Amino acid sequence: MNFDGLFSNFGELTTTGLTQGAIYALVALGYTLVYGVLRLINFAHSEVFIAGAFAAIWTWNGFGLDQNSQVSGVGSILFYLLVAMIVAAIASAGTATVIERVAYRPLRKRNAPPLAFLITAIGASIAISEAFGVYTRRLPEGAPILVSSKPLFHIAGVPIDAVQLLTVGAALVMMFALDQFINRSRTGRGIRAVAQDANTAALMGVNKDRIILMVFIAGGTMAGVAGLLYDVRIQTLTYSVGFLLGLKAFTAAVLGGIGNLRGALVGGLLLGVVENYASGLFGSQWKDFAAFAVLVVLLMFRPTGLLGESLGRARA
Amino acid sequence: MSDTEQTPAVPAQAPAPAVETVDQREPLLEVDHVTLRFGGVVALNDVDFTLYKGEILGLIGPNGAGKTTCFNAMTGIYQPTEGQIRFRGEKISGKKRHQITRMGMARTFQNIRLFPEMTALENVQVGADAHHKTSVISALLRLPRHWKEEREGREKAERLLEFVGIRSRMHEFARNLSYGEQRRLEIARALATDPVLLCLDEPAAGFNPAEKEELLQLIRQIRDTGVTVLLIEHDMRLVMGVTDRIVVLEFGKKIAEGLPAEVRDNPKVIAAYLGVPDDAA
Amino acid sequence: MLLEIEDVSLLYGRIQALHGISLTVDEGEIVALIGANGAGKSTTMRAISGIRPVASGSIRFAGEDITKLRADLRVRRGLCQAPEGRGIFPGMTVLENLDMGAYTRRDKAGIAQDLARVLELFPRLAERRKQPGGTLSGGEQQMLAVGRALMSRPKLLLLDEPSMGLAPMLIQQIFTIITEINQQGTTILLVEQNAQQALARAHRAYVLETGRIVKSGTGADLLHDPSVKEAYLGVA
Amino acid sequence: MTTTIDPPERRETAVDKLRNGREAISERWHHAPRWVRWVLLVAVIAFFYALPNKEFYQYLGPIPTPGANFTQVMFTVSIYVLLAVGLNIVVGFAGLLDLGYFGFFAVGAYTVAVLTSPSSDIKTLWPWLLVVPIAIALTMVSGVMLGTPTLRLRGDYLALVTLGFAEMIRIAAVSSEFLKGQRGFNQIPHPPGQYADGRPVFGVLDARPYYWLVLTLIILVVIGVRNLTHSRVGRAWISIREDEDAAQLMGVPTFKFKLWAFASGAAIAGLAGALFAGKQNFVNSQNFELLNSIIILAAVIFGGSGNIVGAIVGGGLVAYMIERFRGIELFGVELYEYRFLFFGLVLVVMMIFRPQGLIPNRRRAAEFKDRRKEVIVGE
Amino acid sequence: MRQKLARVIGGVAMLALVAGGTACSSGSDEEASGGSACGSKIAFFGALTGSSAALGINEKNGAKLAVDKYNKENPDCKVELAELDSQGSPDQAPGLAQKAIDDTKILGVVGPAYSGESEAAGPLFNEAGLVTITPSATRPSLAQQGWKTFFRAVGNDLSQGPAAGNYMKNVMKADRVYVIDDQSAYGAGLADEVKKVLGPAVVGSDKVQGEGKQTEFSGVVTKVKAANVKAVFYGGYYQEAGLIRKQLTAAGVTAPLVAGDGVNDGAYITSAGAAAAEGTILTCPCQPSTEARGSFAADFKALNGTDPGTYSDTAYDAANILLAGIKAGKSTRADLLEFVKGYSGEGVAASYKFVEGGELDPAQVKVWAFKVQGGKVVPDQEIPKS
Repeated sequence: MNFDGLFSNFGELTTTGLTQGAIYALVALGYTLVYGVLRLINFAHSEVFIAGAFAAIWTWNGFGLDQNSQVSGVGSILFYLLVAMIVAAIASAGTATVIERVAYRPLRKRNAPPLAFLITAIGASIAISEAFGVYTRRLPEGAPILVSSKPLFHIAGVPIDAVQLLTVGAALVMMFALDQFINRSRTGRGIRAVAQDANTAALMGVNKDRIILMVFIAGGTMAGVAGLLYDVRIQTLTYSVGFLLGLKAFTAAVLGGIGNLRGALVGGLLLGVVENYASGLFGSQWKDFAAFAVLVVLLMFRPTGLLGESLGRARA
Repeated sequence: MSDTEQTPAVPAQAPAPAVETVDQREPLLEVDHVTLRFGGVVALNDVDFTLYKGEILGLIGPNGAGKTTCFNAMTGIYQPTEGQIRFRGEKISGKKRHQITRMGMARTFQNIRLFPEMTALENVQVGADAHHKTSVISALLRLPRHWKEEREGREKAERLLEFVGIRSRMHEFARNLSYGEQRRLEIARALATDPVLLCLDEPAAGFNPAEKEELLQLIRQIRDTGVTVLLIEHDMRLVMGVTDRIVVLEFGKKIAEGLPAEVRDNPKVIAAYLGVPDDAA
Repeated sequence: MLLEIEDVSLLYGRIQALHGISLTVDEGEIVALIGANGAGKSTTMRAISGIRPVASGSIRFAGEDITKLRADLRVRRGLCQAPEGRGIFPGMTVLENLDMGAYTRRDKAGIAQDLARVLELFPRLAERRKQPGGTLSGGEQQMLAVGRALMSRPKLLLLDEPSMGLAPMLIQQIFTIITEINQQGTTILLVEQNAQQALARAHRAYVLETGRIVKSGTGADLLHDPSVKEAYLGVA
Repeated sequence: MTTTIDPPERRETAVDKLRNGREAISERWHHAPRWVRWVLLVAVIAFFYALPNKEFYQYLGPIPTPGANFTQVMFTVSIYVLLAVGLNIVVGFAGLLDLGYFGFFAVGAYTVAVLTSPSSDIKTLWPWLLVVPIAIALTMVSGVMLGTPTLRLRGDYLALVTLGFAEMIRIAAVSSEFLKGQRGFNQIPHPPGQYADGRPVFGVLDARPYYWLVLTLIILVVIGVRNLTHSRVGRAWISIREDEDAAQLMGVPTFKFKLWAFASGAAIAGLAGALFAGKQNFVNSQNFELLNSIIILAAVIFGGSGNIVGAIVGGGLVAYMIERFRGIELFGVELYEYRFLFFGLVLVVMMIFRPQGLIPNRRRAAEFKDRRKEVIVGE
Repeated sequence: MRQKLARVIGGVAMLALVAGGTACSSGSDEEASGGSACGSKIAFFGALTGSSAALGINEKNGAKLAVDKYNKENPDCKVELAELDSQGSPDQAPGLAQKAIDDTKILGVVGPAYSGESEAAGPLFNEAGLVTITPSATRPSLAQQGWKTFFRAVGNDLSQGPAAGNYMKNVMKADRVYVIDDQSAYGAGLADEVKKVLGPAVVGSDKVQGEGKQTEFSGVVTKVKAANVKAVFYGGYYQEAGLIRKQLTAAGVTAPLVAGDGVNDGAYITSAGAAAAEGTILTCPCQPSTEARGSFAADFKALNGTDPGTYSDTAYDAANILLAGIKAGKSTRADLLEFVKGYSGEGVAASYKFVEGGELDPAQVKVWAFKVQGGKVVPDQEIPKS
């Protein structure tokens, strides 16, 4: 235990935690949405995230940018970010769609038991992750440094940089957009209806298959943006990082109350902060241990999470 | 759950003279002013009655009246918000379900809940195992106790399957049995736990008149073996035909209690069941 | 003939719940389906609305064979069910629930008109329009379920036990509204346990027993049929 | 859009034929006279005892693995089979989804390592045989310790907690000083025994004695598991899997039996871990990747969960196929690199077309068939 | 499926695989004339796939170059290189070791590449009397297990760690150092030695997860940044080192990274980015490219299409030692073992002579510091022993 390590870096640990947590939260949304509607832990969602993250890097590569490139000018930075974000969101949503079409829908058509869904999800996750691994020869791919992480200003002595602002800001904007979509749009209402009572929703004329597809697309889009933010922040990507990040994002979803959109945000930020504190307190090698300990303790004592379960039950 | 907010107050007491006579008998299950709330909804409202040893008690009421809720409270699945339920003089709440079963209470389910991928025989054996003591060690090493209990359980299971009339189907998987056979199997499985009190939750649902008649006989036979029976049922013919006493629930409240004939003529019960005709409103 | 069901059988696992049910509903009618618990009333409804597959037989609606049509597409063709146990979306407000009823519709003006009509029919719902459905009382939920079904402007409205768990006063009210809806031009197929009320209101009725139709006739006939009374009260 | 239930049924006619064929074989097996079954069983067991001998397997055509020593591979395969048999108790019989099963294997192996290796901090240097029961007991205890708080959870949540625990064990193994992380423990003693000429039976070079030892233990464990499943205990497990509430109300102390399932499964994994450590001579944190847990679970389901033979076949086949890919080249691509890609795809395809596994429990097969019939119209 | 697949049993060479990705074929099966050692094989043992493969591929290519050269010089007495892909995992190692032992044509092994797999495979090689020369397993204890067949073509962690420490202390004059390791046998071993040398100058230390398991080092970066150090030491391999360097730079930490030979690879600069990697100090118990290295780098590139990486040279040397024995007519494992034991000669990376336990003669171990400059690793200076 190293209390000094925790307290002397408390501010920095908090801000890094929040930044990391914002990415967890975005990925957590995908878990939460799918779970809310299908009562299924979409294990393959981590690979949806990875697809977006690779898509963003490859987009930049397409523009001739590699890990050694320096980009200047706010305009071109924004351009590269925006294009990569769109590509990443499309790639992730596309991957999610494929997973739902190829892996899950046939199971639903066969009325398969929940165990089959879980195994399929694991299988899909391994297959996609390995496909990226083989394609990238299991080597890391570097992203250009688009956003500087030099401190912009200080809050109470804690430096805040543009990457942190971008990550947290983008995550909040995406969450707000999703929240509006779920609570205001007709499709969003359909999603909530299916989540609350699929049979009755069908009796109202809601096409469940279409709603499920929309859920995967919405979750995928969020994961794609998360992938882009991950690239901007970490600047390197390996095919295998999805698994752990996905597991933590799921933990975040459970922490906030799975099925609960705002819970995902709270859970993500909280988990990011907690694991950073743990790495300050016990050493970085125990960071993941802390995250899993949170998952285990939480599931044992409060499986409904902090904000309670279910999509829409508590007004999303 | 039932709607109580706008229910006109119905007096809960419906004293029947017969109650005086059975009062002499030994109480087996006492539902003592039980109230049960889920969130804001009051599912049971001060329900109070007693089940005596050796009788067949019918618990009836229209759909949504709280019968199954009451039943679940009596079998220890729900904890009452107020009041308590005593079985053989002991408070039920706080006991584990398998302990309650070992105390001598067994039940069947409204929507049949067998172990579909076990044979009929195995299903009944699970019930018989409630009083067995074979541990993992003795099963692993096939110690004498394993053989003894296995033989005993199997004999008991076959006897009970014979009793409910489906012995010839004992090697079938439960899921392959017909609806009627599944109902019977459930009863056999419950009886295998050596109950003092057998709770039947709508055992006649989905039966045709002939099957109902057979069920009625079966229930009587069970009572004749000394088992007390609590019967939740919709089919009035069956209830009237087999029960010694009836408790009627509506909106989570007891609206009547007494002998079948009395209950049948109770205008409140008729209203609850057939609905009030237009002109009466 | 608006709805025509011919020889429909339905399985739950290996258990046969319906044994060749045949019934018809004409335009403008109220048809009641009565029977004891487990007789197959709600199962019949599920087969009609499409949330359970039928094993054999056919269902025709407005001249079209809909036996294998998906549930939500049946709604689009004008067949709407207020499900048993009300099926209120607990996390949605009363208004959102009502909006869900109009999910398949795009005519904003028509929806607004129907909303006004429903709120007029059920003034309680108007009072509680912003309240989440889960917090309503049983009677209010029942009204909401019926109102929501009306929002789809159905040709045929399927009502599954609208009186379940309601106090007599409310039962009265619900049935009055049902009659009213029917008089405004909606055909209704009604599953009820409250035989007295259902038979009094229905033009025609069917009696179900163990997955078979054992009796049919006009509501008035059945209302005075002693065997029906016996089935319910055990009165000889 | 108006899809119906017909097309999938039509599509499956070919599959159906195959399935019928297999069912016919299984029918024939179940109706064969007792002695025929015994003879066949003995023949199969004899085959597997003979398998690691080069004099025998060199005639088996494509079966021996080209990329690694076949006997060594067979040892690995046998360890996976043992693990699959153990996990089958937990997942197949009691219906508890355990994604961290390999963690128990790690506990078993580490117990042996810590108590026997000279590089361990406590320097007990006990002989292998003495430590095996300790390893099994400790693994059981760890199973109970993990089970007690978590077995209240059901389904997916239990899967995640167990996964989390396994990952915590791994991180602890990597990061704690006591467990030596990647440096590991070396010079773990082998099982005892000497030939007449003084050579140890369980030497370094010849993996056959280890394989035979594991094979013998598998047979014993299978007999034990069979005894359990044909008893009050097994009935309790299956009833919990089928309907936990009903089981409770029928007087089954569900928690106790779930704990027993967890503990028995863990004990078998602990035994496997102890055997592995004794053979391998060296244990470090690299031996316990999370993927292994997933592979074992997939193997059990692949083979047919709830069926001992299915679990054996699943565990054996999965471990074998992964090794079989080694050294095979197709269109200039080393297939070994793609083995997990294929593995993932096989899982997906399998769950769609044969969710009950290769050799399903007869009961399970019926369930899946029934479920398919209940597909909702048009969905 | 089985019949149609081109089966590559360990003995068939697959030289073309890496070069062009085409099918295996170019191995010649013709029985060479001449000495009885002709037509025999040496094996390479290490990770060729999986997350730790890059190092193994470097080494395999080095060994391949040696065999290639040998076969060109001795066209009538060829030697084959067998490849054994362990993925760096100890539980695969015994099966592969036995595979090598079973193949009686294999007279010697270059490898195993990592310390963990060496632990698991060592006893088998020892029992079988098959000589192994590892180009990269630097864990000290490997030499202390009494294996007769173990030889190490590099200095162990005990030689490199103190050197790195001394460099920081004496050359960089770093009075505040942060030490990170990846908890691997190699990385933690180095870090421990560095800590011993630097003593109180180490103001903080942290551990991360290696083998590609961790890519997000914000926790460490935060601590390093707060510690305000003059140098950061990393014990581990290039993959994590690149990420850590990149994230340190991004966070504004300018203190140079010092790391061992596990990071001395072109892939480090790729993953960190040239700008961030600039100024990194890499130690290596090897000499810089002098005349002695001759055309090694050029030949390597010509054969494999890539620049030599970490340990490509030591693997090349290790293979050459075995090949020298074969050339000298040592046609049995026992003979070759004896030959290696008594070997003394020059390689491209160092001079070789083995002492007790198979360690490289400490007198031969020279530790050099290299520096990343302009996107390339250039020699800086030899680090004096203590």
